[in-house]
Amino acid sequence: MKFVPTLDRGVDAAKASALALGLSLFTALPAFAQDAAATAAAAPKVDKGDTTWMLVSTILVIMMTIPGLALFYGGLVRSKNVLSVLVQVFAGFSLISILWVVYGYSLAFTGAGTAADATALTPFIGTLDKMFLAGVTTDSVAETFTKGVYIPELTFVIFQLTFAAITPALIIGAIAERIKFAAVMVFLVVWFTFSYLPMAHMVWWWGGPSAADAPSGLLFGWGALDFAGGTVVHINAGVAGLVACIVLGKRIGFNKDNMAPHSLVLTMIGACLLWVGWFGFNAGSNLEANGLTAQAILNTIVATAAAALAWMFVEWLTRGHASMLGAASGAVAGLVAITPAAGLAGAGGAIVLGAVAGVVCLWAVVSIKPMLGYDDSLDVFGVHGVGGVVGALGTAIVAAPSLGGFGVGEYTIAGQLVIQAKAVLVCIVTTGVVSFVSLYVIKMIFGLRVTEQAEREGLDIATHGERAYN
Amino acid sequence: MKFVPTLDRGVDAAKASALALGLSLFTALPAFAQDAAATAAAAPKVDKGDTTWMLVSTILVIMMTIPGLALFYGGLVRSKNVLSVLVQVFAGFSLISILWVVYGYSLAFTGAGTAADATALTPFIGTLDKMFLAGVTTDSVAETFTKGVYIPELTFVIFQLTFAAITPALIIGAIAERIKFAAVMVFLVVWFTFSYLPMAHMVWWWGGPSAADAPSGLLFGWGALDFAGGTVVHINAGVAGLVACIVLGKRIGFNKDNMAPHSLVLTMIGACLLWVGWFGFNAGSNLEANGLTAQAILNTIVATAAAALAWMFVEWLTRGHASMLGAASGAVAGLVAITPAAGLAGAGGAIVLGAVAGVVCLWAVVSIKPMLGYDDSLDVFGVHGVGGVVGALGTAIVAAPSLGGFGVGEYTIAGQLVIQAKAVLVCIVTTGVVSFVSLYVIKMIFGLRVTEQAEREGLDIATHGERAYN
Amino acid sequence: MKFVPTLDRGVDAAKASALALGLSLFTALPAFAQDAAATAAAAPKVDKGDTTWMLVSTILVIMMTIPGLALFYGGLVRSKNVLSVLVQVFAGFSLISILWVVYGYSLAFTGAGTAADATALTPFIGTLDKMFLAGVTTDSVAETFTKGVYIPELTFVIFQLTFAAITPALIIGAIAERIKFAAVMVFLVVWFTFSYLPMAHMVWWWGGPSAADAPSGLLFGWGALDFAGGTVVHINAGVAGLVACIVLGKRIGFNKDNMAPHSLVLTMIGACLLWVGWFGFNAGSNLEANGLTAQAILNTIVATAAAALAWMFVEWLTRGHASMLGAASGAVAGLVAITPAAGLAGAGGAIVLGAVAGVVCLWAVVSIKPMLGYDDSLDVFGVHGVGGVVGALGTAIVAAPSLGGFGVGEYTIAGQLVIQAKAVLVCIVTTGVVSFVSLYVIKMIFGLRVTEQAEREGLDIATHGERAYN
Amino acid sequence: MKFVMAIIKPFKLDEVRDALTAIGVQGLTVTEVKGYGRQKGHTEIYRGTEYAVSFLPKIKIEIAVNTDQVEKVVAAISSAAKTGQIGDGKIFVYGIDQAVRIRTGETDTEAL
Amino acid sequence: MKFVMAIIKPFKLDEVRDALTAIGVQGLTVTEVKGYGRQKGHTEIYRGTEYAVSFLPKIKIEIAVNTDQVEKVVAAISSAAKTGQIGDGKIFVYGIDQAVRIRTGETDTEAL
Amino acid sequence: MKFVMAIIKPFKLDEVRDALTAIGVQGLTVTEVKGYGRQKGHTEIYRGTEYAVSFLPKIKIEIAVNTDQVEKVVAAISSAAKTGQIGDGKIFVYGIDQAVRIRTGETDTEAL
Ligand SMILES: Nc1ncnc2c1ncn2[C@@H]1O[C@H](COP(=O)(O)OP(=O)(O)O)[C@@H](O)[C@H]1O
Ligand SMILES: Nc1ncnc2c1ncn2[C@@H]1O[C@H](COP(=O)(O)OP(=O)(O)O)[C@@H](O)[C@H]1O
Ligand SMILES: Nc1ncnc2c1ncn2[C@@H]1O[C@H](COP(=O)(O)OP(=O)(O)O)[C@@H](O)[C@H]1O
Repeated sequence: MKFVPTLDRGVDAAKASALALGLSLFTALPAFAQDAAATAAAAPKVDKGDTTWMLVSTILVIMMTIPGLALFYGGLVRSKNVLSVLVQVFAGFSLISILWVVYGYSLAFTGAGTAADATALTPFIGTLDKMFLAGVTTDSVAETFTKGVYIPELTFVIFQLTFAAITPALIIGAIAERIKFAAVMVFLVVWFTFSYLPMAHMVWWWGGPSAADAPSGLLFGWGALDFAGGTVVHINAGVAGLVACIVLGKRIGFNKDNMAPHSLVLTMIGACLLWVGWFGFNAGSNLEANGLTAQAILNTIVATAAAALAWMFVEWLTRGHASMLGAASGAVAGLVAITPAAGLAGAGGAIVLGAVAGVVCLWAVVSIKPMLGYDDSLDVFGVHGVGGVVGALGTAIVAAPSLGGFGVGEYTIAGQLVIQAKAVLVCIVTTGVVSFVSLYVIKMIFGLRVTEQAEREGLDIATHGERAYN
Repeated sequence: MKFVPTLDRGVDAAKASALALGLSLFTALPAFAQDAAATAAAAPKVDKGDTTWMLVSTILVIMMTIPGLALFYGGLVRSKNVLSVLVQVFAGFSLISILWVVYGYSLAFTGAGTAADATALTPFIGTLDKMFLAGVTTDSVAETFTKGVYIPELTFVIFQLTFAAITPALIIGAIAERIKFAAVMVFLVVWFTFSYLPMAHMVWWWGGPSAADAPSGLLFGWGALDFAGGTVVHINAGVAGLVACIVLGKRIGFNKDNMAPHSLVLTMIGACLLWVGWFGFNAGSNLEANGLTAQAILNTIVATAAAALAWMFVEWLTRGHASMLGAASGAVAGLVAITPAAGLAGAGGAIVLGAVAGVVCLWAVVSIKPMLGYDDSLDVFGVHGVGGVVGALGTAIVAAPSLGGFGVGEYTIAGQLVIQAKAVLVCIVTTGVVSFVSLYVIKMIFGLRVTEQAEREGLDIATHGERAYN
Repeated sequence: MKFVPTLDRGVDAAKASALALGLSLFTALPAFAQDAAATAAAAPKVDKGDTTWMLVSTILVIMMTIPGLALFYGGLVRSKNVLSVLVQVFAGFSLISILWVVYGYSLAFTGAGTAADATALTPFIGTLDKMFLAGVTTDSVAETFTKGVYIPELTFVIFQLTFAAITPALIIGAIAERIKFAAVMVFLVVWFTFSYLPMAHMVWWWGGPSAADAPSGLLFGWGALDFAGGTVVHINAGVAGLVACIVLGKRIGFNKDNMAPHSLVLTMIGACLLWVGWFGFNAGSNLEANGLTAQAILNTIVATAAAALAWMFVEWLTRGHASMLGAASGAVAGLVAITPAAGLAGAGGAIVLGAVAGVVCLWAVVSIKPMLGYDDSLDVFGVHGVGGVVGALGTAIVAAPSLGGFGVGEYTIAGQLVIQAKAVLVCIVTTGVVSFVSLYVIKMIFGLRVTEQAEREGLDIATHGERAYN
Repeated sequence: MKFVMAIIKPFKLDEVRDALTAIGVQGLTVTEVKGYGRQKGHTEIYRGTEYAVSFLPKIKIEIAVNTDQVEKVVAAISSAAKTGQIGDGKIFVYGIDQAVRIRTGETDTEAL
Repeated sequence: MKFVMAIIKPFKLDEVRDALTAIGVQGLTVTEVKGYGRQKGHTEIYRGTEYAVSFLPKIKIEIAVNTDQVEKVVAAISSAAKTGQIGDGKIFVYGIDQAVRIRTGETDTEAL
Repeated sequence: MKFVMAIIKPFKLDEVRDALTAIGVQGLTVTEVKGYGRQKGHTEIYRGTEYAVSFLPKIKIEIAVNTDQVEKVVAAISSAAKTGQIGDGKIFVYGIDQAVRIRTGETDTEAL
């Protein structure tokens, strides 16, 4: 099972030709001609239905971030800080989008085309060959998971842009209500560069079905399964959130003042838009529109539904109330957990995986967090980190063909579990180290926290000079 | 004019083969081979453009429910009850989604393939053959209304899932601000099973254009026209709402306390998202992406616009104000009325139908309800029930080819009107009886209403332990 | 480079045949037969992927208007006026949608098929031939920018409907919090008829790639570039807003009372939905789903991101705060500016254009407006008018192939700049004159402003009889 | 002249106002307040965190009346606002030196 | 020392505050309240239901002042808050026994 | 009986309430208010427009107490609400003639 499209090799071919050109001018033309002939022979088939689906998926993931994620988080903070959260998500999304075009796409999704060209870095990170999308034209194509089925490379660029842009934004929830605006912006950029891009490369970069034996990212080579980003996105961001909230320290008044969410209605809107947008996230990751895409949507419905109901049910059992925030939190936990398994599980497996994630994340948030005493403002670690691990490991189980999953080859649950666990570990170490080091450096240079008075007054007035509600 | 895709007969064929296998092992293999050959010969054509459209439509209907419907309703209640409404819609959506996979799809969309196999129940309800989506794979296909045009069956499963999930949620508006959470959940499940599934089967189940003579649902067989669910969804839910609010009784303080909507802004967001999502609902019901799909969208724009303007205009004439809530209510009335006619009316017919629905629903809500004195908290009956009837009957008129409609065959308005009226009647009786009986049983076992103190304090705190705004 | 699809000539052919029929009955049948044969020979190729993309784009632009624009504006006014803004946008959208079907589409997108048939009016406005969509069936097709690639004409009708409906609604922001409801409705209708329709015709109407030498709209003929509506939509509405707010006069208490936005959270939701919906607006304008569509989306992401960041950055430099409202305003400025260039710029050009628009609009809103002292309540002119001009002129630069753009033919920046400037001028004069004259007439007949007491009390209660929040 | 200030349950406001207009009170001012007293609040839980909310929503009514009317007013409020359950609220009375109607400049009794 | 409490129309707040600072008042406290009086409210209609809203938004200003300043303060408020139309509001004056500035512990006149 | 009215910083409310219950106060009423005083407000900027916001959020606490408790109550509030920084607020004390508990009809001291 392979997860990333082969990208148009035309660029490399052209480069090779250019080199040849340098050596012997008279052989250059025929070389080009042959190249063209070969291309014509295997003219890549682009179906506009697939193209449209990728455009739609891209738009859905953007809506999931702004306003989705922004509102989900914004509703959970106190009214004096809501704008600060909205602006952090909005500006973070904007900043990373531009960096994606500048160097992000290139570092994540390029690499050696053949084993001979590979370097020691090839499994870990890409090259700068496609900086500023060099060589990516409106005609470039990228292969999907189906041999011979291509989509315009630019649809892949924008779809992946949205993943790159939402992931750092997820971390914001852990450090809300106290971090300096400049500090969070710098942190997002550094973390994106040194944790997100390598993880994306390691998990998703490969040569595509038509070049399946070419080099690929480290974890991809191990055979780690991550359909839509359980490790790359959720564990990655969740652990970064944990590290960040510990380095940053607790909010003033933590466990003393009433820090109840200022608007659960906003949180609810956010949760719904996350769910809606997540269909693009999970089903768009199939890169084409077919029966499996529908399966991914179905899984993303039922796993989420099961997680929301499970969270509510346990809440009701243990505390006598089934809450709206519980339903929303459960839903997000379910979405996180089904992400790596979206196109790999059957509906039954999805329901079970969702329900388990709902209960485990509830326990992480309600029992573990207070026990350990860190102040993860909006439970980024408890939901994305823990839910991500549940999903990554659970994928090994629900992908089993014997359980209705879509895992291929000589699939054994135990064998896959080991691979998944290793992948999780690599992710935790990468993001943990990068987050810790970069936050310490930023702390030394800029400082991380606003002043006590600013924190009391609220970041909206103190940092952004405005109030949410008048 | 036929309305439901033929579902992949491969399952039945396989079953037949399996039986053959039991009788004579040596004939089994050839049987399979023949089957495969037949399949290859008439390989069903799936266009990825259609697939993408169905995926998008599915997502739109989900957005229409959460957050759309949830916000529309949530804004209309008092602030102490907003979360209760949100959580009822959210949990209801989740619950029914899972039940759809478990038995809903099977009971609604299976049945005898030939007249010989049909039983007395065949016109009324499906079988349990596809429980847990047994036999539905990523390769299964379902025929659209165009002979030989197929979509992946899973896209049909998820699209119909969203219809099944929103319909019970509509009822919540009638009983808001006083019902017990457990009671409403149980009621939704029972009503879904005994009213929604039979209605969906009766109206929409058939063999598809390639098997148009095979058995079909009762009302479908009569020739009842319901493009996107006027009876199945709106009359069905609207009448259930009426029965439920009568059985439940009035809210404390009804007609005495100020029960003004706590946030018309939320209601407005909800109304807009209902409209936006409804395009998936109405135009997705065409099951493919062609000129008629665009017509359905156009109708869904202009009928709704006309209804909103008509409501505002009459309000202004009779009370001197054209209100935002009037605009939103009119829009929903128009959406309800155009639903059964979405792909059957021309733009002119749609405008007229919408305007009529706007005025009639205004009258139902403003004059009839106070006269009869029931407390339908958010006017589910006045808008969905009454609007649904206007639409169902109006469809007979606007579908007439002589009036620019798309009705086919030897179409007579009078003849069609009789069929439509009969269909409406069947729906009213089914949902009326099911609602009444099930609510009484639930009342006896669990009780239906929260305590007086909980109702005064608000369900958010009393039932869910949280407050919307802090 | 050509920008509007050739519309199905079948209607005209049929008309011609009908005329022939009148003259000599016996030639009529062969004429039809020939027609049919010709059609069969060059059977227009409709790809369902394109169709789906156009349906999706249509829906996105609707979501961009309601609730997007409505919320963006609604959050910026005081809480006593929020419903009035929402209802103006909602009712305006509804009204124009219906008028689009009645005469709008016909006036904008019909015209002489050959130079011989053209009249003096042909470059300025269409005919009434397609009133009530006469002759537009579910089978009619319209050519995209690619020769031989068609979409159902009805998808073009509904896509363009959404442009027609959002543009007048944009003006509402300039005159919010004081205009009479009836006056604004009448103004929108008049302005739509006499400014929007001619501009749309002049800029976008042509014969399509298969009839590129046939007559076209005035500015289209000049070679003006406007990919998705920089002149037709933004300059058009922005200048109308400026004129309207000057004719109307300032709000009571302007520059004295605190008129801070009542909910920047609503504004933020609105800004995000504008962004999301704008993908349909800009990338839908490509009329098909291919690599260039993805490019348009990419440009719409990065230009907007750059503008938001630029606005925030300059705010921070000059006033010490980077605000949420600044981010949102910058984003809208970027969206406006990239609109005419969406499918013409490379990503680099888009980033630069966006950043420039962010800074220039900031300056227009923060420095120019107070200097000139007009009361453009929500900065329609400063953002849409000024941003539109930046975009229209900037398009000449970023479309240059030498700068990575997609301009074609013998492209010179200077030459194109002159054409763009002329187009801007035509637009400013048209909308300026139409707005000024129509507002004066309306003022004399109905009056424009609510009473002082109504303005103080708020339009929600005074005009619409309801309050947003209870 | 006296000021009568009453803290009552929110859903009793309309009844109290009706009772007061019935005995001729022509004006009053109302404020949304939160009360802390013998009536117990509730607990709210947001994910892992519990907040004991001890302040309950109440309505404060302030009425300036002539001294000879105080008794009637207090009686009217008492009976209209009473449910007999804990948390019904309190009435406080204190003196005012002066009252002015801004619109007319009338003072004291004429100002009420 | 006296307490001056004024109920005024919301849009007059800034003018009143300016008038008060002009005569040397250095502090005051403001509350959003709803008033019931001779000024008629309005009717709101939500679908079929009408609500007669008799309470109108008002602003309550409270100012502790030295007794000798009362007259000036009342006059300042009266003239700044007056529109001459019904609903302009009232001013009430009553005595305080004691005032404390929390920050410093200063009392009475020094505390204001 | 006396009324003690305190204007404090919002985030001090819980501490003040705890200090008061510690000395036996069983009931109080709280209002969200805005204060104007020596403590400077802030400036808000919305696009081109700046608003100087001179009113700051404060909490008003009202407590009816027996006269002999006033001193204790004032002291408790003073020390719990103090941060030493400008804007800590004020305490005012004035007399009440009468108090009634609506639920029981008890008056004066028993009503508190
Ligand atoms: N000493 C007091 N001073 C001011 N307000 C008080 C006092 N005691 C009670 N209140 C107010 O009266 C309300 C009702 O008091 P509570 O003790 O709960 O019930 P009851 O009045 O029935 O004894 C409280 O919520 C509070 O607002
Ligand atoms: N007796 C009263 N006690 C307390 N507040 C009052 C009283 N009478 C009026 N008010 C307040 O003064 C406001 C203005 O009173 P109203 O009778 O409407 O107009 P006017 O002051 O011009 O006669 C009311 O809305 C109310 O808040
Ligand atoms: N004369 C006054 N009358 C009523 N309230 C006052 C008065 N002076 C101050 N206040 C209230 O006390 C609060 C704090 O006052 P301020 O002058 O800012 O600080 P401090 O109390 O430390 O001197 C103000 O915000 C206001 O609510």
